[in-house]
Amino acid sequence: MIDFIHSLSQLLVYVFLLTGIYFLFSTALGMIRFPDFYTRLHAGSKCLMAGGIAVLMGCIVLEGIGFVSLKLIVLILFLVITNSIAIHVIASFADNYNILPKTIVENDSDE
Amino acid sequence: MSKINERLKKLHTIALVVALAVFLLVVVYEIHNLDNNSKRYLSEHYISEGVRETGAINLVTSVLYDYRAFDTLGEATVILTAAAILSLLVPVSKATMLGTKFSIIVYQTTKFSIPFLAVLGVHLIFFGHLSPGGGFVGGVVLSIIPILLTITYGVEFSESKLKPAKKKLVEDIGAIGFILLGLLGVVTGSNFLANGQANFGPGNTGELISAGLIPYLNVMIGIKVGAGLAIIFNSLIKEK
Amino acid sequence: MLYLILAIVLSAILTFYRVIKGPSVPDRIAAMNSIGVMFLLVLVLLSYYFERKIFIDVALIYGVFLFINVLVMSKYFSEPEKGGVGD
Amino acid sequence: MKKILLFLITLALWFVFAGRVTIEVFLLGTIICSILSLMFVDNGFKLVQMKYETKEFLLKIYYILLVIISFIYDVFLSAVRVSRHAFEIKPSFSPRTVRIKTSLENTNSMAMLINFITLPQGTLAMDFDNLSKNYFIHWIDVHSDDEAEIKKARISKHENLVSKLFG
Repeated sequence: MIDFIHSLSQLLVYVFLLTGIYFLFSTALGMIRFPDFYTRLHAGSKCLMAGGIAVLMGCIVLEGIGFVSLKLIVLILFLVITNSIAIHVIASFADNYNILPKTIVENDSDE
Repeated sequence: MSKINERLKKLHTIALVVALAVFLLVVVYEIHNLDNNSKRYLSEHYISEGVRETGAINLVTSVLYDYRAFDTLGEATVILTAAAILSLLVPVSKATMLGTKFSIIVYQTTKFSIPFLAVLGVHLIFFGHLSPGGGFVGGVVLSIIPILLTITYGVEFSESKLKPAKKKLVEDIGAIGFILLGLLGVVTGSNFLANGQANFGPGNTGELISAGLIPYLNVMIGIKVGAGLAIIFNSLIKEK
Repeated sequence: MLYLILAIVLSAILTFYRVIKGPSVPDRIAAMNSIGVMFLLVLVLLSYYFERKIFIDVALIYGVFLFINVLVMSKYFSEPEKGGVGD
Repeated sequence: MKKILLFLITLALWFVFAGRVTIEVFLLGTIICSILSLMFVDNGFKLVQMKYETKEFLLKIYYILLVIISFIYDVFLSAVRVSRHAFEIKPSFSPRTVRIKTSLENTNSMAMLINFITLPQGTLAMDFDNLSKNYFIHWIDVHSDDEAEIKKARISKHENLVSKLFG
């Protein structure tokens, strides 16, 4: 029984790490291939965060219960809060830099 | 003609980079050439005896604050003089920073994350002899707090919250405290900044209160580096 | 484990193409941000490869510096606002 | 009360960083965290006005956990959607920019909403106007006006979630 749980957790670790690496690789591909700055930023925010969360969750499962996994949870929280703010700062900076998105700007603010 | 000139310039830069790379490779190879016995007796001694003599697990800390503590004093003096001269040379009291203003979201996040950054910096300073970090890194993380305030809110707000005179006072306390702690070694009858030879109670290796003087030296260096970097950043950002 | 680390490093190198080529400054900053996060993950995985848990502390400090880096860069490179707080 | 909450959070963080529980660590942590919470309580938590009292906030922890789990699930879902675009041979986008007005009063919950806008769904918060409280949002896959309306409804759902947390 204990052996089964051990092998199951090992499998879970590899699933998490592989999904994380898939997302990170798609981040790199999206950064190269996407045509517009804002779409590139989509790849740089969502795929990157999903990959980071997946890799760190794999590390937590690998570690088990302890202080190190608590530290990893703090790292996840820090990364999520920080990175979304960083992406927002970059986007508003690009807006100030006069980089226009290749789109139709809709003007429907429902008052 | 101008095209050839530009091309020559590019070639020149590439050749410079390649030459620098080769030079660095040779230097690194010379440093790591461990066959030569005369170069490595000192590092062998540090590695094998460092934990027993100083009581600090972190080997870098034991070198920085025990074997080579006098050099650390010199490095700290560099920051002290840099901060003093910069605050003397840049007398602009009011200035505005370039750039866009951030939206209110960044303000909120900055405010929210400041206490936790402070906890991280203090932890790095106090656990410098047990885990990675130490005075210098902890000081840099502590100095991030005024830097964040300066970036998001502007120089004036940051200087009204943390007065420059107070920062200077904290920095001076750090510098004087380091020297006073060093003089303790002279009082007990050994060298200046002696720790391992003077037997300041090395304690049990691996606990919080151990390694003699090293934690206190870490605290002094930490507050000194933090205040000094904050002063340097705030005076450099004031541009007219 | 080593192959996973090498895969992340490979994707970081691929992202570096955008840093070199990127037509504008924000492109480069965004690419540098993602490269930084990737190497932070490499640090966490290396702590399991070498079996030294202290690298996680290093990764935490690296994350703090990355955040400050992005804020300062996007503040420094942007143009002053029109009609804003001019000297 | 805010001081005690900040003190508890910083003390927990201190133990997590230290990685050991001994008497010395506890004593040093209490001294440092009390100094820090006294120093930063008006600096850090001045604008964080909570709708509820601190006591009720502690009782809502299970609710916060639920929000975090659904948040992570949303992030994975949208990441799959974006990464499918990255692996396509010929990526087809139809991005557009939309302006959305929030009804949130609290500045803190506005900052929370940016997490919910940027990371889950196919959206990206570009800018925020403080006076009229408008978010400028960049969508990645919106094909028609009707679809935009449907997706706007999803954001207002998240807005309700956030407003329950902080008010």
